[in-house]
Amino acid sequence: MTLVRRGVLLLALPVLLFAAWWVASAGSTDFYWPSLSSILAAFGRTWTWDRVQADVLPSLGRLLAGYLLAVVVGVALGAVIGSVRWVRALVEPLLEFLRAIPPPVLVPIVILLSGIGDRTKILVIVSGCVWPVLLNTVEGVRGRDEVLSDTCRTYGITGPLRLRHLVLRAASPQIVTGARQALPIAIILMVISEMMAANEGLGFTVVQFQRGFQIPEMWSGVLLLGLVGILLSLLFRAAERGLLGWYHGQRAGRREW
Amino acid sequence: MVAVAARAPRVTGRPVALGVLGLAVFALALEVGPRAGLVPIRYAPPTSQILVTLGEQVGRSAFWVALLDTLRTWAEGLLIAVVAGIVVGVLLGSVPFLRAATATTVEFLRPIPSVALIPLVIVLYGPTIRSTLVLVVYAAFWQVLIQVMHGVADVDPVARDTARSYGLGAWARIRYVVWPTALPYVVTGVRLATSVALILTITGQLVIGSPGLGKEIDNAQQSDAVRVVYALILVTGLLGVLANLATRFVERRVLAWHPAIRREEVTPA
Amino acid sequence: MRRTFVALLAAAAVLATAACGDSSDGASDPAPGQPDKVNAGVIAILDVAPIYLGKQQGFFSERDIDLTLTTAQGGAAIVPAVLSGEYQFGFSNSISLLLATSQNAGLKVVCNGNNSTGVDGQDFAGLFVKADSPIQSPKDLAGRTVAANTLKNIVDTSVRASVKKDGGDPAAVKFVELPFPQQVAALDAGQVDAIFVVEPFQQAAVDAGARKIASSYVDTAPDLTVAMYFTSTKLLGENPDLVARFTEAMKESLAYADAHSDEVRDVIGTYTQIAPEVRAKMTLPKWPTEINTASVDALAEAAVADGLLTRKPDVAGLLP
Amino acid sequence: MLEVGNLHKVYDGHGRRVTAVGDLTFTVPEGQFACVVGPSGCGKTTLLRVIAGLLPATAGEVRVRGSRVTAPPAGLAVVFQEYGRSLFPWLRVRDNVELPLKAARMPRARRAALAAEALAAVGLSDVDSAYPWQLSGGMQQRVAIARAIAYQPRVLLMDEPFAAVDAQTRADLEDLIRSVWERLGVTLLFVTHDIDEAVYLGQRVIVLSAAPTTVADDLAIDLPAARDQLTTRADPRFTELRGRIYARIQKAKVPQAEGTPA
Repeated sequence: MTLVRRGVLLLALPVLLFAAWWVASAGSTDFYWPSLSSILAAFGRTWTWDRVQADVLPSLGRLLAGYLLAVVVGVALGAVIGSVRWVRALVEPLLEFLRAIPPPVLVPIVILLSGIGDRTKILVIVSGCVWPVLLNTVEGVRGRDEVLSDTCRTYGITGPLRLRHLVLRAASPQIVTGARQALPIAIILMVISEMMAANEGLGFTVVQFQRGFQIPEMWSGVLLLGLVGILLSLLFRAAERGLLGWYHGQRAGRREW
Repeated sequence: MVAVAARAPRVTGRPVALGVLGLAVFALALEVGPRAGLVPIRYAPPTSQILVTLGEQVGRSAFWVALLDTLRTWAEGLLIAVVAGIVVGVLLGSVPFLRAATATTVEFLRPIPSVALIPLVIVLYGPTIRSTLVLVVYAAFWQVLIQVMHGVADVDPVARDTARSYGLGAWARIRYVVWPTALPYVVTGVRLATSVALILTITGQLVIGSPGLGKEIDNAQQSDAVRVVYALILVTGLLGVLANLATRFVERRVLAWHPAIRREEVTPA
Repeated sequence: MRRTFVALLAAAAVLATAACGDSSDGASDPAPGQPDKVNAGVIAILDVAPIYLGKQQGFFSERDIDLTLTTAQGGAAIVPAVLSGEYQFGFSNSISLLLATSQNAGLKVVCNGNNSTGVDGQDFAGLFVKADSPIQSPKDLAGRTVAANTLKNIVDTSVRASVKKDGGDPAAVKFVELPFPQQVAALDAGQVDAIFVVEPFQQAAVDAGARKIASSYVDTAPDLTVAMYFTSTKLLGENPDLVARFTEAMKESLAYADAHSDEVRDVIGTYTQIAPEVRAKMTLPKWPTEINTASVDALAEAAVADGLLTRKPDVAGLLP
Repeated sequence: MLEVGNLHKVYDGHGRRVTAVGDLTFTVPEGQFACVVGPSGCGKTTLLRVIAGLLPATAGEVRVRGSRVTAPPAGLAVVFQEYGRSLFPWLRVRDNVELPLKAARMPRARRAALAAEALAAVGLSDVDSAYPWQLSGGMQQRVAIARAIAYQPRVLLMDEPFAAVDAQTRADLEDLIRSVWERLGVTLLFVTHDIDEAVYLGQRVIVLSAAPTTVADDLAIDLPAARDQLTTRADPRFTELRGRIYARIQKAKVPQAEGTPA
């Protein structure tokens, strides 16, 4: 496929959609459906650099802290639960129950336990993101290759070396799947944790615009939220390519034979 | 990423007892914690009080109406998401041109958090079931679509060529080659979609106010009825567990022939 | 036309979802002789007891109005629903309505909602601090944090009024947003220095031993109109008769509620989960039939002074 | 040296009791190249896994260099049939070979030397920085063999190592393992289903019966020590030995009157 054709294919539909939205909302007088042009104008006006510093960066900081903490906790617990059979039997039903509780419902409880500062918002993010990572790690650790674990036993590979190479690296494709599933949840919880107990943040600002009936600004916030989501998923894809280079190579390799 | 059907735990005597023990210890901790003053009892009622309140709630007709609204929103949203996800997934997955043309759009819309849709749905449908339905469908749809596209992409070229060489038409190829290969992915997609759908259902009701358990929880919060809040949270948790058991049951039934499940039975203890 | 325009946009924005576009169940034009099907958006708090009582007493059905009451999250969900025609009437606090008018959202108040009791220390809402807190009166709040259920809204405006009235510097008070249900616990745990709660949370604060240092609604303006019922200018233009009938029924409900506080306490039990013993002890707001225009004006000025609004909105245009 | 005494192994999974090994007794003296061959499904792999300490015996015992085997013994290496799955896909070839030495806390310089020497021995010096999945099946098995060599075992177990490679690669690997055995002087137990391979490689061939497995035959291979694919396989003695083992296995395949189903 020539470069031009691929370029057209990649951009055609998004541009088309954007244009459709622009035309459809051009002359809109509806209070809650401002024209796309006024939204974009509001975007420039609202998201100045100092507002980004005041609201967007703290939100992203909390998002990152919560997300990374959730991954670390999820992998650590997952490795233990996946390796020790009776531990898995003991905690699995409990985990299924805790996983099923929608995180937004937990926000008041987390506020009760840890106050109203950033720590609470980070804990809310962790409370939602830890599950996909944990459960996928358990699956990854449980599903490791028999022959590889026999090899380790035969060659006396135990302890930290075994943990790193057999337990974690073997499970890494599954762990990454869990981490990818956790990303959108982190964004959602970032916003929801700011809807309930905050005085700054991206989610908080969007809600404030909505309550203050500043509709174009509100839509610009929603647009920014979407862009943040896209940016984070691109960053994740890059990190994944680095982390799982070997895995993609292996799968592609196997396909050619 | 091959998300092959998760291995369903084999339920034999001992692990079940351990599992129940795990839950019992957790319940006991929630009973002792507040009474011992670790947490202010006024805002974190012990398990016994929660269960008593749950008993009262079950007596209220409004509870059952809310439960039915929740189940209906959840089931309806899940059904639309699964059907749409499979149809669009197979379509985009098998036609290379379509897949390439829509790749960026899928990547553009997918990461947009469904929460960003809340202002949109409120304007469109207000605090009605349909608002939360849109949220649920939006979030659950991507889970199914991505898995189905993975599944269709995972079709072994050798199998596809064999089918073509035996003159199987497009529809027959989908029926006998694409579908069986994609099935484990579809099932994984449905399993993921089920849990996401429940979470978005309750969240939508909580934040927008569409009728259902989520709204009952918010209503209880606004009425400072702390025990009712915890009782209803317990119900949402139980709903999640039941949903998970149901999807695992369906998974074992539908994928009985699949190696991941089959290998599960053959390997000696 | 607008309906199809909105549905088209939804389809574009929500590309992959099958947004079922069958016509929404707004108020269809009633066949002659049939009562008007009316949907009103309210919040499940005690302020709206009169409309529930009015429906119970049949004040609306007498006037050919088949009223359905739907509870929503807050003003943020009700206003758009009224503007889009999903609801015909809504309930919202005065500041939100002033904010909406300043953005010319096309809203029109139809009648009064509820007022403060006007009696200092005996209002249905109050500013509380911990029993052993050094803060004795509102002016001591300078440099302290106060919890408000929504920022840049009626609560922080009223608390600033209390601080000003007590000779303190309102700008020095720091507000943090915290929903009512979490405020008493946050005060107990010392995460905030003061909280402003309405019933039934005022009872929770009293039970927790908190000390009331001001009734900010009373300080803001005498007999302050805290909230009002409203409709969209569109509906008012298309069906003034329906609006008039609704207003009459609403006024009758307000008068009835003001006179029958026991029935009010019972009806509150039907649409909230507030425990009976709490309902019995709660201080009820006042439900005068006429809007206290002076108080709404005072609120508008306070909102401009506190920076919620750049310039004073057309209060007369908003009120009936 | 390797002693197997009255080894008995039964699998009972899901209410089905399968007797994988009936009653096996044999000894492999120090430095001997012993092959084990038998009908498919006669528990060859189970035998090897029990000797390697990966699987507990139901009855009887295994002794490696005098000490009883309850867990994978030191100084014993195994080369598995599924070479692709026994290598770490996220480690380069060099690191795969070095990992067991790292686990034995060997200093870095010594590890590197041993790994380089082992890779040279199997002719893979130039691909040491590649990933296993970038190599062909034969080359991957060479990496597994190199890993075993670098480990400097006293006993080497090989479980049908060349079953999954094409015929030409198999011939090269057979000659490679012969030369490695001669150089290391290691005691080697080579399990295979290919009778020709057993006779070509081994100093001795142990023939197993169908399940429940017992030793059906145990014969010495008196072919000349220097073996090569052409002359050795053309030697009439080779064909005679091969014919005898083949007949013995056909007879063993017929289930005895009262035997449990295979």
